[in-house]
Amino acid sequence: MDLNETSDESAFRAEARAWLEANVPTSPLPSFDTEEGFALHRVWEKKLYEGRWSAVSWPVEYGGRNADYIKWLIFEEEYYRAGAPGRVNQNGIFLLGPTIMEVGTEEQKAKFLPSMASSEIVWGQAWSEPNAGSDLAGIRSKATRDGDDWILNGQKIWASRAVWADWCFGIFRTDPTADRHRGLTFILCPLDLPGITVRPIAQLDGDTGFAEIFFDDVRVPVANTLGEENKGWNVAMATAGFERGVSLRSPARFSEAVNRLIHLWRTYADPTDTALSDAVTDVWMQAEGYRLHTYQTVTGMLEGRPIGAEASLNKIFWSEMDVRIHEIALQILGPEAERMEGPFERWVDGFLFSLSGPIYAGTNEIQRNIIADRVLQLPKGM
Amino acid sequence: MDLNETSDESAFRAEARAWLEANVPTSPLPSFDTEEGFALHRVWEKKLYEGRWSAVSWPVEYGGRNADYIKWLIFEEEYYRAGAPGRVNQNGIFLLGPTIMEVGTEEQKAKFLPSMASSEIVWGQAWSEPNAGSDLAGIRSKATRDGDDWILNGQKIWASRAVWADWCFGIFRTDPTADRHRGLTFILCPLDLPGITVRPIAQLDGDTGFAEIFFDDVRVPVANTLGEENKGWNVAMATAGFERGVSLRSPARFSEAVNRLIHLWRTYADPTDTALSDAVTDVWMQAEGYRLHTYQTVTGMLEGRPIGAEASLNKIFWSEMDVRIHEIALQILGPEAERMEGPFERWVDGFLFSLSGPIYAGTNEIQRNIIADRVLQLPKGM
Amino acid sequence: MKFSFTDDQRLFAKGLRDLLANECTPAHVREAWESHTGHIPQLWTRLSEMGVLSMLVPESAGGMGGTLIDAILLFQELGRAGVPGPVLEHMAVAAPALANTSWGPSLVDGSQIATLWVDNSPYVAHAQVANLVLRNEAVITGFSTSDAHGIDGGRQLFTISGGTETSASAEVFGLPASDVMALSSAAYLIGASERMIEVAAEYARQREQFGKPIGSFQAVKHLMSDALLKVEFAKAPTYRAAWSASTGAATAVRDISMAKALASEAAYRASRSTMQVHGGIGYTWEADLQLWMKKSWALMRAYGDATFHRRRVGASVLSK
Amino acid sequence: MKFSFTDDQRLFAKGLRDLLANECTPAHVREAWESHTGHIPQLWTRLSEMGVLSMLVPESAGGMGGTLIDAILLFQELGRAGVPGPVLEHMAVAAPALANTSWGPSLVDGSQIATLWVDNSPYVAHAQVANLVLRNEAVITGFSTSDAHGIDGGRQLFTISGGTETSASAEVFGLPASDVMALSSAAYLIGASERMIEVAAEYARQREQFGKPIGSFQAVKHLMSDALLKVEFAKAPTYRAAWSASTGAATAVRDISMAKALASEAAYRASRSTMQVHGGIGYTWEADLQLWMKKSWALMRAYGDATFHRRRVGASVLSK
Repeated sequence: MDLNETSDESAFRAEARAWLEANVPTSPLPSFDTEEGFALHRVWEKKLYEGRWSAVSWPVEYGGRNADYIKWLIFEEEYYRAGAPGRVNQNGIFLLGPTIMEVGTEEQKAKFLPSMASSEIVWGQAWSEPNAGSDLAGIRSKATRDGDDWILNGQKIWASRAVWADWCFGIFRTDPTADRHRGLTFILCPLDLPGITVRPIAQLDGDTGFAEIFFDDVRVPVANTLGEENKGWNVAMATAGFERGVSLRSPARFSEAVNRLIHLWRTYADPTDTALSDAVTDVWMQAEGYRLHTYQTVTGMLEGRPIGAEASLNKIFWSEMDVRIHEIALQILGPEAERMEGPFERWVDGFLFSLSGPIYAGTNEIQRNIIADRVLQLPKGM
Repeated sequence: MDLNETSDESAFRAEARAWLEANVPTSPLPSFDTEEGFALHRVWEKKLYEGRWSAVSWPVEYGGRNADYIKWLIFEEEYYRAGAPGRVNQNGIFLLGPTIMEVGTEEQKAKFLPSMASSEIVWGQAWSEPNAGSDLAGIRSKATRDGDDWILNGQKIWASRAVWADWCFGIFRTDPTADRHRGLTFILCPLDLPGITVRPIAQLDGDTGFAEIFFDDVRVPVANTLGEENKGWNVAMATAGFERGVSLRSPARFSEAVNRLIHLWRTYADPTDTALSDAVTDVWMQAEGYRLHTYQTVTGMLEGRPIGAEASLNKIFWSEMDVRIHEIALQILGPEAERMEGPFERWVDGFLFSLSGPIYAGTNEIQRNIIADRVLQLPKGM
Repeated sequence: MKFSFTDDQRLFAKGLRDLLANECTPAHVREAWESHTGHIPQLWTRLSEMGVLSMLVPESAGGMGGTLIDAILLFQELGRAGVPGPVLEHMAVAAPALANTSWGPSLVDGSQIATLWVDNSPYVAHAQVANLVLRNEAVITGFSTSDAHGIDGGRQLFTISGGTETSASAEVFGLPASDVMALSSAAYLIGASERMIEVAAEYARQREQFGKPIGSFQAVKHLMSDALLKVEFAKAPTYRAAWSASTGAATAVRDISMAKALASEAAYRASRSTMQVHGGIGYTWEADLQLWMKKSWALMRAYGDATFHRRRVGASVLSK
Repeated sequence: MKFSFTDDQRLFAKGLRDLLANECTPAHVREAWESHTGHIPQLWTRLSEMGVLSMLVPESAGGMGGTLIDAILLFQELGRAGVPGPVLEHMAVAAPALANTSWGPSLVDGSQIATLWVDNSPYVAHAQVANLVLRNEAVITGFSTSDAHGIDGGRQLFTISGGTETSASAEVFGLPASDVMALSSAAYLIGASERMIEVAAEYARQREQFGKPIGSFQAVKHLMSDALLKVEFAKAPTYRAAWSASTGAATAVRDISMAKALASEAAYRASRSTMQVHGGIGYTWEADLQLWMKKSWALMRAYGDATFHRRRVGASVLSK
């Protein structure tokens, strides 16, 4: 155990910090869930790519720096520290990208990864369906083989970024006789094809971070299949595991939020009110605990101990912590917490967004089942 | 709505207070879960009976005062205020007694109620079995008809007070072909009969408040059946409803505990520590809320609105409140909270006892199911 | 000792519930949100006709002459329906406080609309649709408003400036406006919580996952039961606070604070649990749940949040 | 940056686990409780032979020369087994602190037993089986004891009086005894929590109600998952605190406090949840669960409770 950075790690941190200080936009970009904001975030991603900072953990040949997980965490710390923009292509770079590297063909890697790293192609995610939310195995959207093409039909929902994205990835039922997790295939699909209708879904804050996607005889080449046909569930679960495990919410995000909370507390709160200072201390400990836990996890991954169902613990932990951070901030803000716009809107908006955390990427109820069944070995009960 | 006492109620309160002040033992009795303490508590109950205070809500003919529920609550308030002993015959007076009055024959009433009110007969409760805890319908102990007798066989567990009690009441399977809730009969049984073995169960604190009761060809008259044969479930559920609803834990118990907590806080705590004063205020509000809620419930009962599945709300509320009250007390006590004996042992003992609250009389998990199914009308899921 | 409502009180509340079921559906509330007025004029007229707006105004001033006990179930019904606009401010404070002023008649018949400006906030809710703003010791008229973008479209938030002040009292039954608002908000929040729970229970009965209604899963059952628990145990304290306020009890302020603290926390819990039960749908603009959630998030902080009121209770019960 | 243990560290911990699986079963622990000594002499000898007792004593003084990083998994294993007696006090503080005194050799080989008297308690745990009590700046010998009736039979509590004081330092690695005990207790509590969860999971797999193992009910699954969550997220902070203490990091005290606060709360949560999963059985003297529950209830308060340590963390991270 050595929790000091190596000189190599420190140099990496310094390089990232210097680049970010020189390049991060001085005023915040508009939300990437607006047309204008989406475009501006794409420009930012392009700049990141040009500095080779858009996908630091990727191989150099695809635009990355071959950074190990520790360095990835260091980069994330510097990124949040610099107050840099949200990652509009997170679905691609952090979710789909690693999956393509694991199961994609060389041709797919060459085709999709560089344009992903540069955000020339921004990816939307298309997994859930109206009747397949927590129960992803209930998927009904179909892909029917026609020569060298798939014909896609059905409806997806909760497709994040899909309103403005270029492509999407999702799973489709390819063997109608197979049940639940079987007979599904992971398919990549441009969003501008004939037969595709994207209907934005307005969130609680009015923004459209999600969409429904309707597929009506949409034709894509079979070459767009990722991984084996009818094995899409396994491909998707590999992605979901990585998402829940580490990359979906890097610790730096919460450390940064807690730092802002402490600043808010110092500025506006009564320092003698122990109920409040205890609450702030608690979330500081949570964010710090999550950071340490993640360093421990990735050290384990580097030493060959893969992350398993424990990923579900992370999902519950960060999502509940995020809600709590924002609850405390809103309590400190008092009457200001009632305003959607104004000097503190980031906190109010962040509160609303935090409420989606215990729901998306598998509700926390599902995660608790997974922990009980796979980690604690309790009997299945569904 | 009139939350002032009537002059009649105030007079009743004054009379109770005066009698209790004159009669409550000046030093606490030993635990009624010891042989000596049990005997002394029986003596106390006798004295209560002689003052006609042992069962105030019962009809005058059986030793009560025909007090309505409001007066019963007033009596309880005065009883706890006076620091009077625990009720060793609670199983009888508050649980079985009302059930006998509802479904018993005149002969049973005459036979059982006066000796119950005077605690000449102290009652143990014998419902649960090793494989029928939360799932009471899983009862296997049998009563087999033999002429005018039942022959009892089987095993009961968690029989409270049964170590020293005189009689017990329980449900037994009388129709072996019937399933689950059907074919059960409610039977009253002396504990000194041949074939009965009572094995005390030591609790966390070492006391034996519970026992296992083994029935080995125990013969009791069929006249000891309470309510209809094979309808014991309904009889038991009527009792359980009353237990969970109002009488098991009267509000005064918690108001009194919170008053002691506030005294502890005033004596030992840092008054500027808002985290702690908030916690104490919270449980004060809980106890006060429970008191108000109970007054509302019993007013409703007096006006003909019977208590239903809402009783489950009460059970969850008081049991969680009781744990919380004791958690806060132990936090204030610091190192003293590690001692089972000493000046603060009532708090430590009370903490241990409070932990049984969310478990007995139907675990809080079961109560939550009941609320969801019967109050919120959610679909059954077990 | 009698802790219950009269048949008349119950019937009046039932009448209001029936009215709101028709005149204040989620579609009506959405319309009020989306019009950026946060107000339903036609409903306002009906509330006036029914005597809701003037419930606390003395009969001598043309009102219903009711007490806060008479009104408390009405506040709760208003919350159940998520009634938008300054109905609490007008009904619970402005109309009774100004009943015997020249504004009285127009407030009793609802032809003028009043709202409040309480001390602990820089904002005035509903100012844009209000003809007058009642502040501590003054009525303000002819002010101009600037949108402060409140989270609840049914409780639009403004800063105001300019206007003319006329001295007036904002006391009702001897209590300051903020306390009467805390009490009425507590009841409103209870109604809103009950509705969120009903809406989520209905969703849980319909929505299937893993081949069953999600309401059959224990996790959902327990989320819902715990939410209900907090709401049910906030009710009696709220009704008691109405009684204390009506009878001038020495504990009135403490009892109001207890009600507001418990109701605020119950409403927040209900909003969290029912949103979780809804899943992704609960996070959308389309789902009606937001109508009560956002109202809860606004009112739980307005007129003193749970911490403020808990501390007032603590100051009362811990001292000595 | 490398946040993991070496193979040697893992193997040593595994060796200790294997030893304890045989030498410190629940039956052994019960025996120690019921003998009113709270101590297992034979186990003590084995712990000495294995080098556990002298892990933190420098090699120059005949010890294993380990760091707190080397020891932290051992504390955790001791907690898993619920090892009774003054093993933490002796191993983590007294032996290394007194290694170079005349007591050193007998503490290293375990032939004498030491315990601690920390400032914030009037009680001395394990005093009856201890030959010496280490206090802030003194060793006390020849004292007499009076039973204070601790709740945990494996951590018997006494007041002591009389005896002879000899001056000595209770510092270890530059930290006061109370901080080293807070760190070792945190790890011990984590081990105890893991064991409670294992025991309850095993019970939940076996125990049937409503025709199914109770572990198949979501309510039980979620109680257990939430308990595990708190324990798992207390681990990395505890290991980090061991590293900070070993390396003399400026944040060592803050990091130890964070560990003790989190581990205390995790252990309490584990005790509550696992007892609830056990139902009535969990409330009995017969159930082994009490061996770890009572240990948790004792150690979560000893050497600073969660509030004390949270406030120390707060003082460090909120100031400035």
